[in-house]
Amino acid sequence: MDLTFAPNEAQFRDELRGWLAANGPGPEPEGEDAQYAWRRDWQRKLHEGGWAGVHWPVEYGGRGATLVESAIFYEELARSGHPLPANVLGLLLGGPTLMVWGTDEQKERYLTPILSAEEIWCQGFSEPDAGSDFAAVKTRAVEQPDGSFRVTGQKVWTSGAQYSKWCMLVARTDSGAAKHKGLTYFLMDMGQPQVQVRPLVQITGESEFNELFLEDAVIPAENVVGGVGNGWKVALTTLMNERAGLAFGLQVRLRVMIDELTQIAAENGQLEDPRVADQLGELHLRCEILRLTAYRGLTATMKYGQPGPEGSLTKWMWSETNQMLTQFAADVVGPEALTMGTKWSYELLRARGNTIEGGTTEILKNIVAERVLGLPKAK
Amino acid sequence: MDLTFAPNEAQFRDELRGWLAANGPGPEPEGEDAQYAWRRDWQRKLHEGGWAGVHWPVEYGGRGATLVESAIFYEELARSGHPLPANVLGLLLGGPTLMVWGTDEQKERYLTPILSAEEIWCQGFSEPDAGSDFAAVKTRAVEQPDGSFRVTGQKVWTSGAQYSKWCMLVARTDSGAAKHKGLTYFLMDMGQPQVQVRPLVQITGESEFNELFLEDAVIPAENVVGGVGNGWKVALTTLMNERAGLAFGLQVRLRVMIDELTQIAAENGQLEDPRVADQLGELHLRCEILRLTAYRGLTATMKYGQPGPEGSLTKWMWSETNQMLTQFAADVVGPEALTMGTKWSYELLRARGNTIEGGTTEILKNIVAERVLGLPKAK
Amino acid sequence: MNFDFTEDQHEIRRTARELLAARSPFARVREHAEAGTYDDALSQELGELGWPGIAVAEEHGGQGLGLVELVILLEALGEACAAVPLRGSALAALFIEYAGSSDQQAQWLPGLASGALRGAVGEWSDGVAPLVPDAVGADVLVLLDPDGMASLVAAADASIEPVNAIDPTRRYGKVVVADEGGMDLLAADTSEALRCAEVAVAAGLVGASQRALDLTVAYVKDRKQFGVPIGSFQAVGHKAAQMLFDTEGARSATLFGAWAADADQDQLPLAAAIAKAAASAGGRATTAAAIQLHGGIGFTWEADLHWLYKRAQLDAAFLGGPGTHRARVAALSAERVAAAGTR
Amino acid sequence: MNFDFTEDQHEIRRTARELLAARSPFARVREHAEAGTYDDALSQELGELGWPGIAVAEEHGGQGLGLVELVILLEALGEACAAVPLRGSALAALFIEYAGSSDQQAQWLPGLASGALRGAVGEWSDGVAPLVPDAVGADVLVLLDPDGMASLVAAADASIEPVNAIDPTRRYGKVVVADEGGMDLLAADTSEALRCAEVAVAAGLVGASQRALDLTVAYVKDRKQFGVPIGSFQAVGHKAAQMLFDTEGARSATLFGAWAADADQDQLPLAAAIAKAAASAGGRATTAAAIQLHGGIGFTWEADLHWLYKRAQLDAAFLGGPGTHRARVAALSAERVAAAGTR
Repeated sequence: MDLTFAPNEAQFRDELRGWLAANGPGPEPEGEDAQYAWRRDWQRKLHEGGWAGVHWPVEYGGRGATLVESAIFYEELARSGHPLPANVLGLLLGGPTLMVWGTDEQKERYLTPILSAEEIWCQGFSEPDAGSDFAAVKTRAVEQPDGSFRVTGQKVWTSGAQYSKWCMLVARTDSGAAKHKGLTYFLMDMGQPQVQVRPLVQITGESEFNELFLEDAVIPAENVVGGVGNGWKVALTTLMNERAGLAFGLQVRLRVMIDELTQIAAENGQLEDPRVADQLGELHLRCEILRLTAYRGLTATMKYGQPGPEGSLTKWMWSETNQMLTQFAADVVGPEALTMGTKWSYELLRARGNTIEGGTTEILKNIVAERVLGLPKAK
Repeated sequence: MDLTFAPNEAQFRDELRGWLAANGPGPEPEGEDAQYAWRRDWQRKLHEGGWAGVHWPVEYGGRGATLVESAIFYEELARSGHPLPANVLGLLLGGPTLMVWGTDEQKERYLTPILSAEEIWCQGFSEPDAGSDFAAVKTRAVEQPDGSFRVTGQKVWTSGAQYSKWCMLVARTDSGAAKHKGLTYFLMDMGQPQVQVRPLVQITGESEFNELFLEDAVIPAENVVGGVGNGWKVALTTLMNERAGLAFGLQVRLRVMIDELTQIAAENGQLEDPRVADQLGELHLRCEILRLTAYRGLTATMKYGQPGPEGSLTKWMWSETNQMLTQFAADVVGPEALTMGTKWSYELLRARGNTIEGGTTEILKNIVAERVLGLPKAK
Repeated sequence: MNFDFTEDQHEIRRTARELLAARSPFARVREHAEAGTYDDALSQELGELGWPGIAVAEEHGGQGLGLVELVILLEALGEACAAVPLRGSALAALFIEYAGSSDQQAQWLPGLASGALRGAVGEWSDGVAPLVPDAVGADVLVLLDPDGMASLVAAADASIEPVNAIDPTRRYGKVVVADEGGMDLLAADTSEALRCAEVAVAAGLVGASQRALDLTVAYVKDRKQFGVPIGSFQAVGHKAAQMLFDTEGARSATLFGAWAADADQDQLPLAAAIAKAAASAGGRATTAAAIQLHGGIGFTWEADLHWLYKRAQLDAAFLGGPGTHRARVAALSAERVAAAGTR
Repeated sequence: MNFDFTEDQHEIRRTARELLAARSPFARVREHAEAGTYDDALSQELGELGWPGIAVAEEHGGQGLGLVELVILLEALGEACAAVPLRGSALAALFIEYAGSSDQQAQWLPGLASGALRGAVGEWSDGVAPLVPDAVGADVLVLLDPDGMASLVAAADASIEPVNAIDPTRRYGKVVVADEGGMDLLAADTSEALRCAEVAVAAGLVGASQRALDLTVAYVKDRKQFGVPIGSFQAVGHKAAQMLFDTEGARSATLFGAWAADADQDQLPLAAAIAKAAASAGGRATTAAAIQLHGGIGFTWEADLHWLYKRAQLDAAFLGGPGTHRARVAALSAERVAAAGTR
């Protein structure tokens, strides 16, 4: 047991910290399109510095970092205040999924442009009537005589769709097969008129997410990943990767905010109020436990292979704590936190999505009950 | 809207308060049997004073009190610190059930001895494998050629069984009929050797409850209540009555304890700690809301007839608040609250049963979701 | 002991809810929230119906009814999330009527009662009231300082700068009074008015909670996942049950507070603190739960739930949040316990 | 960064759990709890295995291992709810080793480490320590006053009156020291020992939580209602998931605290406060939830859950409850934030 960074890890951290201090994306511009371009440039810079695919194997152009180093990467990135790279879904989900399921040709073709942010990736799993329920996916892909597919249907909660070249799409290729069977995982070219993107405005007023409307969208045969009818398994690989890396960044982001709120409370004298201190104490405690539990999960992953369903625990813990923090900030910060355009008001509103996106807390608790505790499937 | 007592209600309260001040059960003896006898004597005294069946119609020997007066009765009884009468199940559940479903002969035979505590009643609904699930009742009653029944099976959570003359028993008379059908409601004589009573010791060390072992227990035909095969409906009447009256007494008991804890905190200086004040504030608030909601429920009952499933809300609120109170008391009172034989340690342990007995909180939430909100039956 | 409304009160409630359902559906609320305007047509209609002055004495041009009636209207307005500045006028009128001089009453009450003038009440310290609901467009402002003193100032004597609060269904303003000579301290004790105002704000929160619950119940009966309505999942049903619990608890407390203001003022201070604490915590919790139970769609601008959530956030903080009022409940209860004597 | 135990630590954990599963099933715990005795045979066996002295330096007759190893044993003992006074001896040894004079160390440590002597640590003020775990039968007592000073007293110089705590699996005592001349103030700073003791107590709570969870998971898989195992109800499954959440969170914090004590003492104060706060709140919550999820049977004396619940209540309060430690977390974090400079 060694709960501090080993020398190589500390060296990695120091090197990265130095690089992040010397390099950054520059000031954030106004407007969503400009912000996206800014994050894309930032990824190019990360890529040039060798920091884009830290957890990718060297053979695929990555840094071959260990899991701990990868965690450190997201921690330090969050601590630096710099944004996530633009192609975060390609880096965290798309690339690793291809590494497991892709053909050599697919790896050759797709991996490098993910790293360089030349081609942005998005994810087309959710549908309006299949929020948490994969088995209910209705989007249909019909095989054509030439082996290509024509896809029709609707997807939702697709972030970055308007900037993406490729969509990781799950569609039904066999409507006769029951439930999870009959699904196939595709890479769909977003640059065709048969794919329409409509932004979904959130309660914050921003649109991080989109709806996709597909009408006879064309996907060539070679863009099937992992074989026709195997989509459920391939998608699971993507989902398993989803929660691992980002957790460390989110936890540091939470830590930064809790520290900031502590400082505000200290400055305005509220820290003297034992009720305020009690709440802050609880937040600090939860955030630290989140960090430790995430690292415990890493150790388990290193020992037993695949990231396990324990990731559900950290996502659940983080989202609940972030909601607690932002609501509490409304009391501590006062009117500013209830005024549009301020950091705290944005966080207060945005936090409501945390317990929904990437698996609702209800679904995560089901997962914990069934897969970690082994209880019978919920009725 | 008149949220204070009307003149007749105030008069009822004052008269009762005067009577309770002048009359009481005397000091509580040691030992469970002696305590039971003491509560039986106390009920006789209440009966002589005309206070035993306050909510019973005058024609059945009651006082014919309104619902509000009946609520006042339980509030004042709790406030006086005097115990509940020994035959509380007969008074609250057995008598009212007979009034709805009993034959004239049954009313004639049973009601008066309930009031006078001459015959104590207990309730035999739950079974080891049918805690919250009536449909799973396994105890079987087999009709004999002479029309009587022989009953075999096991019941559990029967309070006061060792002191009871009659048991309100639900047993299966038709094993062919599905689920709730095929149940019959009986009055079973407890004074036969075919009925064995075994006390169940609770985590407090006391035994309020018992298991009943029935082996060919005899019930004559005239002891069927509401007709053979109609047991589910008759039992529902009993259950609907269960939560109405006692809520007022429980709420006052809670109020007395919160006030006492407030005084302790004031005396030992902890009230100065805003965290302690915050918790006490929450407890006072919940207790007052409980009182108000219970009275709102009474108004609704008076207007719409039957006590409604809103009773589930007050039971849930009370049990949760009582657990919060007793756990908090462990912090405020300190070692005394963790030492056997003290009031606060008893309450701390006993409170754990509150969210289980008389319908677990989980079942109560199901009832609220289904019957109050009209959501589809929980899967 | 009777929690039932009188026939007249039932009628007021029925009429108010029907009117607002017809005149202020979410489409209308959205239109005004997105434009940053009040619904003036609705405001005028409500003024003609006498709503702003329902609790103002008849001698001042009001309807001379009580806080119970005002609470009925404010709950309905909260339920509709209506984009009208009525609450500001009603609250200002409460202060002026309870604590103003007869000159002040004569000057402001008839206009506030008829809807011809508009009022606002705000929390003020060190010369600034940073976030005053209904301030933009108000004619008269009542500013409460942290010590419980209230001052009256005509809008003409103050600077009112619009502020975009996260709640876009009301027009908020930052109020600065450069020359405090233009302010009149309300002479009489304002604590009763403040208690009434707390109950009035609680009523709007109860309305928002109720609407959040109703929308959620309808949605979860309809929405299917895994082949069944999501309302059949215990995780959903129990959360909805908790919403009911929070809504009904706060409603009991608010009705009691309003009744106490009208009929038994000794009970008002504690009742108001309980009402505001319960409705504030309940309003935050129920509107957040509604978003959660709607899943992804609940987090969209399109879904209308956010009007309720955002308004609940502002109303929960206004005139003291849950913590402030729990502390008052504790203090008042401790006084009562001490007065009741030894244990 | 590696959360895994060493092979030796894994071995200690495996052995400890197997031994206790064999020697101290609930039937045995019950026997001693009901008789009001300790399990002397088990105590003796554990002494022979060197458990009480696992963290005591070899020069004092211990095994010279660290707090991590002690925490592994104490978690296992908490899981078994074993009726042995080992924790008292281990805690007393911590104080004497960290802060005692070499005479005190020589006098007490070898005996405590071998199990030949027994110790206890208690909270003391105004001359009385009202509820000291493991006090009955102890040879030496360490008494902590509210200012953080610790004194050592031989049992012979104190009056120890047995107290029936609600936890019958330990023998508690009320300790009064009539002649304070018989007490020796521990000369060195005891804060580190106290922090270690907090982590050690947290470990027992984590063990109790784990056992409560395991019993509950087994029960709800088996117990049927409405024709299906109750574990398939979300209300049950989600509550069990919350138990896991509380147990694992407290375990992460406790392991970190123990590691900090052994390897990075700068991190110990905050880590210990977090561990004790999380394990105390978690221990109360999980053992209560276990009773709830067992339904009626969980509330019976027969069901064994109450041993865990009652012990969790005592351990949660011992050396400061959740609130006390949350306040420390806040204070230490505020210091860290202030030291890190401006935002």
